[in-house]
Amino acid sequence: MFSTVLVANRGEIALRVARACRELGIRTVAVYSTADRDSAVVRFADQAVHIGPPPSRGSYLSVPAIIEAALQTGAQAIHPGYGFLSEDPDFAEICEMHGIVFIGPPAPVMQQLGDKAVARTVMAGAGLPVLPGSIGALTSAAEAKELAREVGYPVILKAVAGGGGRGMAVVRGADQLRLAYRETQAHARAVFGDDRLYLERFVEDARHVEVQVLCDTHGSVIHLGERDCSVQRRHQKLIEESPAPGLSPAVRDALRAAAVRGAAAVGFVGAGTFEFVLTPEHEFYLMEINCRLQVEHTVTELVTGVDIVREQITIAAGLPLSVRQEDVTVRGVAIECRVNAEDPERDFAPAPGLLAEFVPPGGPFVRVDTHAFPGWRVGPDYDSLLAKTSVWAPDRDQAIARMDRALGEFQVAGSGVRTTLGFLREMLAHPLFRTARHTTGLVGSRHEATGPATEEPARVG
Amino acid sequence: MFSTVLVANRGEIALRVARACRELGIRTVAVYSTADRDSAVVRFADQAVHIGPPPSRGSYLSVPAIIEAALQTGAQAIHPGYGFLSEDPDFAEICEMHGIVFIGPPAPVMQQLGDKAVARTVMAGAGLPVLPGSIGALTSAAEAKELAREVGYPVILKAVAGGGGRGMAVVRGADQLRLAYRETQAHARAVFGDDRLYLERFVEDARHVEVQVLCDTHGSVIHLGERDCSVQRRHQKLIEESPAPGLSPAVRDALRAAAVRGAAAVGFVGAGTFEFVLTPEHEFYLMEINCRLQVEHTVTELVTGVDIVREQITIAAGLPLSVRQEDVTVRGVAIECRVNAEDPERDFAPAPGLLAEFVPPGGPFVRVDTHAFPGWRVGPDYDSLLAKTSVWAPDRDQAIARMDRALGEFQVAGSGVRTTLGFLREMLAHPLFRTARHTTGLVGSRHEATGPATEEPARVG
Amino acid sequence: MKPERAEWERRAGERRESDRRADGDVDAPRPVRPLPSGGVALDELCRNVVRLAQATGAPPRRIRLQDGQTTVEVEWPDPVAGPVASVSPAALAAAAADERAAGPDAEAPDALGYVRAPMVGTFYHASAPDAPPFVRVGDLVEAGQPVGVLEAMKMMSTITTQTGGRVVEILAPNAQPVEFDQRLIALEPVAADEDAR
Amino acid sequence: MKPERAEWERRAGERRESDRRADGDVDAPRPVRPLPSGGVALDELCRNVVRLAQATGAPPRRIRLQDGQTTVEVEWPDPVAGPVASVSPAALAAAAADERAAGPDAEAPDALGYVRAPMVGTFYHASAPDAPPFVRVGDLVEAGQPVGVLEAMKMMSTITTQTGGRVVEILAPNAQPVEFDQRLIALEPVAADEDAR
Repeated sequence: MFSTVLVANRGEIALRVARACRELGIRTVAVYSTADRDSAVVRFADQAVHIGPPPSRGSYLSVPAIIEAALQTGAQAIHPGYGFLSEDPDFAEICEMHGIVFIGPPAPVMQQLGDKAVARTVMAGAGLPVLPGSIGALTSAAEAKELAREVGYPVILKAVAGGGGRGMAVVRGADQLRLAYRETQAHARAVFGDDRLYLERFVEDARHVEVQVLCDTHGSVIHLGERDCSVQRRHQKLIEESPAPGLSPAVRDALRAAAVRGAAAVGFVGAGTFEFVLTPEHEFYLMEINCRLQVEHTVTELVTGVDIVREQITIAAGLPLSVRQEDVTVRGVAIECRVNAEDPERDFAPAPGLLAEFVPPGGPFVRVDTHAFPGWRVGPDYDSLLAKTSVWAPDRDQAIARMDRALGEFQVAGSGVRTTLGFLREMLAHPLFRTARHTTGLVGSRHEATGPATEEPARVG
Repeated sequence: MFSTVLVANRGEIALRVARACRELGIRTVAVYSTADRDSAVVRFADQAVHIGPPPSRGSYLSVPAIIEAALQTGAQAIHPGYGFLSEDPDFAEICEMHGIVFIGPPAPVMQQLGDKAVARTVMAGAGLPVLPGSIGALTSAAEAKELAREVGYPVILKAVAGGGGRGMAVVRGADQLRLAYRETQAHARAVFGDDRLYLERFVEDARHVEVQVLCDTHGSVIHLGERDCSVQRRHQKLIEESPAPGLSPAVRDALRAAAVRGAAAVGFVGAGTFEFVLTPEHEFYLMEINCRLQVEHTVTELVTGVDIVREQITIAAGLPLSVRQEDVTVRGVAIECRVNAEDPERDFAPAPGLLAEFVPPGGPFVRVDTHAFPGWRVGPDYDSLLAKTSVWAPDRDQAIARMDRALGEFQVAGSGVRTTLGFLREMLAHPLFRTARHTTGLVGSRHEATGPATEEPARVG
Repeated sequence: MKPERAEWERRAGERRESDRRADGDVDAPRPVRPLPSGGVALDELCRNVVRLAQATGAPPRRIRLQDGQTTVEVEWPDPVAGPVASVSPAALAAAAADERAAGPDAEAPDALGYVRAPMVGTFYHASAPDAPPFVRVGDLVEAGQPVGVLEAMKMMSTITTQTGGRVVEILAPNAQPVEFDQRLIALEPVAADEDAR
Repeated sequence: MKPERAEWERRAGERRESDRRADGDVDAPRPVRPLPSGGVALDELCRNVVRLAQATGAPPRRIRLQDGQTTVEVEWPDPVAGPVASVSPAALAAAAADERAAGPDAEAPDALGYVRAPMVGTFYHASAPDAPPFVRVGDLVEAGQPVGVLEAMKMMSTITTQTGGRVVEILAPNAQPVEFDQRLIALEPVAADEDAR
């Protein structure tokens, strides 16, 4: 086992990873930008290194700074969290070159799955269902148009290098295709530095269901059940739950089996997520594969009892999985709500500020993952995730009631600070959500095109 | 189901009960003394009634004030929490007289089990193992001496009306008996208003193991596994866990069966606990039966997934248990640590004060039950319980590591405030505890006689 | 849902209100703990605080000085509650909210005395539904005089005033529930000579 | 267990230290440690706060000073509700953000200038183990002059000073790791005529 691990991230996930390390008896090194000098993980970690200025390209995205910090502090491994460098195969390779273990899938696997067009092709080859669409990247708008005609409208254009809900546009008719192609291409070039696109049929009224997999270096490939993440706003997940409600045993088993088959096919190692679109007829198609920890891993942990971050670390250290597939049982229902420092009244604009009051909920079957504390200043430099509130209950109704109770007692106040707490409670109370008949259109922004280009990688999962 | 429930308690347990009510859709009424006017449950509840001054005899122990508050607010039921009036059969009867449901066992059952000498006799009759000792209450020191000679020293003298670790004295030889008798009698008279005593053989190096039972009004009697509560200081529990470590399946089954048999024998209804002393040879003997929620119910909830407070309420409303015995599975290991506002350096003297900083731990598999928050003033009027930290893990070693991590990140500061956080971590690190070979003597105060007489009922369970 | 949340906010308001009260409703610094050997430190502190207040135009809210075993902690009232010369709209709104949430007992310290409820119960103005009330506004009462009845657990107990004075207001309505320590009747002190008349 | 806890406490100490810096010293010189006594510390603090307040026109919200056994903590009321009408919350927030962003060595502008590490790496005083150091204490340097080398990811980059002056101290030892923005070399400004000599 590693004696020192560097956590190359910030916010709640950096603390989450550092906690897992502490419980494993591993010394933790935090890295921080100037904006995060007083952050929770800096307080918590055994050592902390100041790696750069607030803009993440000079700090959390700076490969040299992070590698140097790892070398200086004797870290044998780096956990990248989610976002930032977590799915960057170059970073994984550079870690390896310096004798540092990258806690994640092997670089070639990330390379392959990071190219969404390649991933689509590989997975179709492994027998996973993919939506009708392009094989490999498109070469021109004309090709796209021709293909769309074959596939049938609506279609969705996606950046090959995209993911996490960014770099995509739904096209409803041939007359819109050329413009959408140009715009999405420009967006992809600006954000990902790669303007290649691919095209798929677009499913209306779809649900987003994803399967968590764990793979060790000894050939074990298991799933930890699935999550429903259909409550989204502009492709950003807001509420997630496990298991996915209302699936027949046959569909559930098929989903899980598909993910395990796909993971085995590419030689996946570590924790990954197979994201599927589920049609109203409960047919499912692969959307993309994430080579990292997801934000919403907590709900899977609550129903299975498996500590996913711990498994990531022990897998990277060469140990076998702590559980076999037959040991994994899904008990009850878990829900996660992302409490963001955003103002729902102002189109969810970030609402940063100094937290004068911050009392998270507690009590039975409530878990809170947060880096915030009274006196913490929610800054404008990074994403607006303030706290993840997760609950467990024997059934879905009780879990919803418990989440509503928990969100109701969450006290956050500070000059300028607004949160999505009230909005989340409205979503929980929505009849479609309560009866598990909701789709990604619930929040009412499904048909919107790509969001504004921002510097930060979106934290969809 | 009730539409309004009054919570006749304070502190973390009042909040715990109010949370359960909220999740059940029940309106909650808090009652508070002047000292608790800004308390968490007063904030949380739908309504709050000021019932008396800080001394609990005029507020939390004032039957008229609580009944009046219930009548004023239209409460159909009262949850008494633990301590205070929770095991008072007179209170239960008065509730009934006023058409209010007392959430707890029927008054006659409480009456019977509250008299420890009677309970001993009744349970022996039901076939539960009891330690050799007196049948019924002692009538004189001479009788005690005669009986002690038969039973063999050491023996323990206990107040018939006692419980919760108070009103008892270990006697190691005949020469000490008369004095111990007089002192314990005086103590019992002062604290319980009942100076009757009984006597049992005292087991050295014992463990304290207790079984949680749930009984509904439809004849179902089930157990939720057992807890080990051997880490005690002066008979006050500090660390509890479930399941009890190191028991053979045969002993575990016998313990659980005994509790179920005992509960059925007395017509128990609600949540109760059968406390046993476990000898180094893993023989067990009944100590006492608690007719209320225990402080440490959280660990049972974490391993079974059963919300015990919710069951208490639904049982009182006449509903059947939500689970059958065969549905109850104990998964993993849960540990609870009681974080008290006490100064371990000064013999655990209460260390109240204003909480300038209060950041409880969070993250994976950590549950915190607390009424404290930044700005809350820990007062001198009540017991010193500040927060219960509970963790779950697949096995005991991981649970201990997790608890140590959680306690390590718990930040409490304030002028005058000291906590047992560091002391608890020392206990967790103790080789005897780590290897589950600890007994109630671990903290080193086992041989001490009764603690000082204080106004508040001790919150041992 | 809605009433629950409204209630929650009301309670939060109450808490702020009582925080304010707990912080001290006087202008003078309030030493929380006396110092064994900290007289000099306190002296020093106060002298410096005066300088600070003069320099900034506002007294601090809290000062704490600790040296080894010695701690001095001083708190000032929140300016919302204090005599604020130039009041901002935000402060006014906050003050109004406090007042709304504060309930019947949150009045400024005044010259009045109060008869308070000795316990939770139902307050009656008269000994029977058809009997005249014990007191009316304007009445002069003497210490020990019955002024109402409290019913708790079906038991009636007479409430007497501990001080004499003129009844200014009957604060708790007839036959309505009251909480512990709730103000029932407001009394205005009466000068000794007037009292004697 | 033990080292972990010790480490934790060390960090807690560090945190307080950095809180103090972040909260307290915007403009005033940081008190030189160790502080002889609480009284002197307080004197020092207050003197500096007076200057600070006069300079900024608004009192800080909180100041805490700790040195060994000595802690001084001062909080001012939230200016939003207080009598300080001239300062908007937005301005305060901006000021606080500036403060926060100022970095680890956000000390009061003193007379010295600093060459800082542009990134995490290893700092070398000389271009090779047997080469003479780029600069020594007492040397006069010009803007743009090389003063050291930083190695990061096996790449050597020359560090040059952006301002001229006299080298007062080499703060980072040779061949040791440095963090982003860490002070490497302290420079004393030199009068133009002296510089010209």
